[in-house]
Amino acid sequence: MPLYTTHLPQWKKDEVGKIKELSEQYKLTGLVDLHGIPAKQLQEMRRDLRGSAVLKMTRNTLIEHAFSQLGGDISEINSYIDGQSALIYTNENPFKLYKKLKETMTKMVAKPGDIAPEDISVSKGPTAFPPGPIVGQLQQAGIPAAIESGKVVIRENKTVVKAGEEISAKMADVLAKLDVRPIDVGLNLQIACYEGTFFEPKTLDIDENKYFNNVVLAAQQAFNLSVNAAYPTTTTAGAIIGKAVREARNLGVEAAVYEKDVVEMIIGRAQREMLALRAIVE
Amino acid sequence: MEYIYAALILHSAGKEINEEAVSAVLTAAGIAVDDSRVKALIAALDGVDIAEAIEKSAVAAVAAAPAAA
Amino acid sequence: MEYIYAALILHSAGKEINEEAVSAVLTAAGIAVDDSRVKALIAALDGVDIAEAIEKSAVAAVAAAPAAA
Amino acid sequence: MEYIYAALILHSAGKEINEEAVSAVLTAAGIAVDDSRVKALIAALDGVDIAEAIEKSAVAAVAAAPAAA
Amino acid sequence: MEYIYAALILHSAGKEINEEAVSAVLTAAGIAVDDSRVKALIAALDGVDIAEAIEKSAVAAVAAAPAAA
Amino acid sequence: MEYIYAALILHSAGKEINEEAVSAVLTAAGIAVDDSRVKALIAALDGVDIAEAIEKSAVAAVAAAPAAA
Amino acid sequence: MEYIYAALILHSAGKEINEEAVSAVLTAAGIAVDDSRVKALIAALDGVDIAEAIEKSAVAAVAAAPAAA
Repeated sequence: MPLYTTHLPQWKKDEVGKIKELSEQYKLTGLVDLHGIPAKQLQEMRRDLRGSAVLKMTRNTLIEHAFSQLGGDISEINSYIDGQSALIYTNENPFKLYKKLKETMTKMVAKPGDIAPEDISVSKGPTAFPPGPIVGQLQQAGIPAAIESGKVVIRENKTVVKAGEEISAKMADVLAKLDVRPIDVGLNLQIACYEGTFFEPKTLDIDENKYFNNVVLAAQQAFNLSVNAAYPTTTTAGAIIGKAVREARNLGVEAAVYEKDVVEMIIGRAQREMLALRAIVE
Repeated sequence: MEYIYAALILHSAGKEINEEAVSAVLTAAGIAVDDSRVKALIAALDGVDIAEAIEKSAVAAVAAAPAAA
Repeated sequence: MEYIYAALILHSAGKEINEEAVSAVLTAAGIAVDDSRVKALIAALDGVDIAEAIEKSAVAAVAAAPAAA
Repeated sequence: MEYIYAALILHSAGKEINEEAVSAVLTAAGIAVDDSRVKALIAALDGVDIAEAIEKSAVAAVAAAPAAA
Repeated sequence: MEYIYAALILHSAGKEINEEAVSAVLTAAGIAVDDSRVKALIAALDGVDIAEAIEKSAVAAVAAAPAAA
Repeated sequence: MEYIYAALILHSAGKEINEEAVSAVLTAAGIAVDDSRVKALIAALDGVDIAEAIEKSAVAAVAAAPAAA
Repeated sequence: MEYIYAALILHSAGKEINEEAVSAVLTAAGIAVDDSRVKALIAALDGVDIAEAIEKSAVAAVAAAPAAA
């Protein structure tokens, strides 16, 4: 490789040097795909990341040079370069970075040829359009449009493109007019290398709800254990007392122990038994 | 109700529930016994599983609890 | 439960609930009466409004109806 | 309830529930023991499966309902 | 649960719940007292309104009742 | 509740729950360990089927409901 | 669940939940720590309101009660 790099112009050498420097400086080096992100959105995303991550946009070939030169585990990154890659650097843990990147995702209108990431539907109801050729355009795209009391309306909810299907030019045009934004655009993490360990996006995509539910479960288990083992803590003392009282009460009623605290319940039980039997015989 | 309670006393003590026994319990409680009601009770209880009826009353009551709360 | 049934028979017949009366009812049912339980029952019932206690149980029973249906 | 708690302490420790034991527990708690209440307790618990009875929340729970409402 | 029951006996008798009292009750029941459990109990009960916890248990029982059905 | 969680970690990892292990976990969490609470925990868990105890929704948990609501 | 328990020990002791602390607790429990699981935990808990989850557990326990019997 060194032989090859010597042929690089200075600015490219500087760029490769910068990439290497950042990769050594930060715990995490990641690759993100910038495909389809309009310049304005990209700027906003960069701004959102400021303070937690650095986005380095450069040519794919220079990225390859840099990691080839670095060698070792991190050079594996090269095998993930795809599309319009950029580098992202952070000291945050990769799961947090993934989450942050997910938050930068925005919904955009579709361009002709885009693949629907999910079913695309239009909703029943009035549109902002006054009557005109738009009705025909909508109808041609398969959207049930009509004119009602001087307004263009969509007559029913309809799925117009199924997930995985390509969005035609006509469809892209009317969807844009209806301001339907089916396309997720954002910094798509391709791979993250954190202190020598690689993390695939599918590993990093954690379900916070699952964690929340597990915390609920753990707290419940701890509560149950404390109460069932009668190991009182400040949190559970009241519940354990309650359990003991209920046990005493249950025993009192079940065994008909005529004590003041339970005698009314015993009366209630006798009364209910009488009513149940009476319901059968009368 | 006292006729039913009399039957329940006998049931709960494992005694046979018949006209004499029910009448005896009621009389002991100072109640003027109506023979035809006793007869009707005994006839109605024929074939009734009292233990089960009692058990059911607990279940029904339990189901009711939330409503009562 | 027979002791409480005995008390409720007396209540339902408008009689006074005391040791003798409860014992008499139980004896008439052929039950060997345990004096201490009778005493405990009378002591426990002291100050208890039986009608109210019954009413309370009725609330539960009523609520039970839909559930049981 | 202290008499019932005394029985439950003994049950929970796997000790026999008899008059002496219950009285000893109550006395240790500084309670002037009423012999007939102890006797009544022992008589009531005779033949009762305590482990099962304390789990049977049904009846007690319901009876508590109206009070709680 | 015996440690808890011991505390409840004392509460129910209007006595102060402290290490000595709880230990005395348990000892009287023939239980080899574990000092650390007594301490843990007293510490956990500090600041707990037992009367309120008892009251709540009635409400709780109602809410829990469907469990038994 | 940290003592309980310490026991749960050990249980969940299939480790023996004893005083040393619990203390080590708590210490690692930066908690000043109270020996008597650890001892009490171990004593309380003795003979307890933890897998079952954590599953068995303490009906008592209900008592927490009003507070939590 | 041990990773969750570790986090809850720290929470319950009022300590910060970070990678080092969680790893320390798990290690002390004799568990071979998986760094990426710890990282995932920390990242996930960043968006989880633990106090709310604990509060919910009390409510859930109530809802869970029927299943328990």
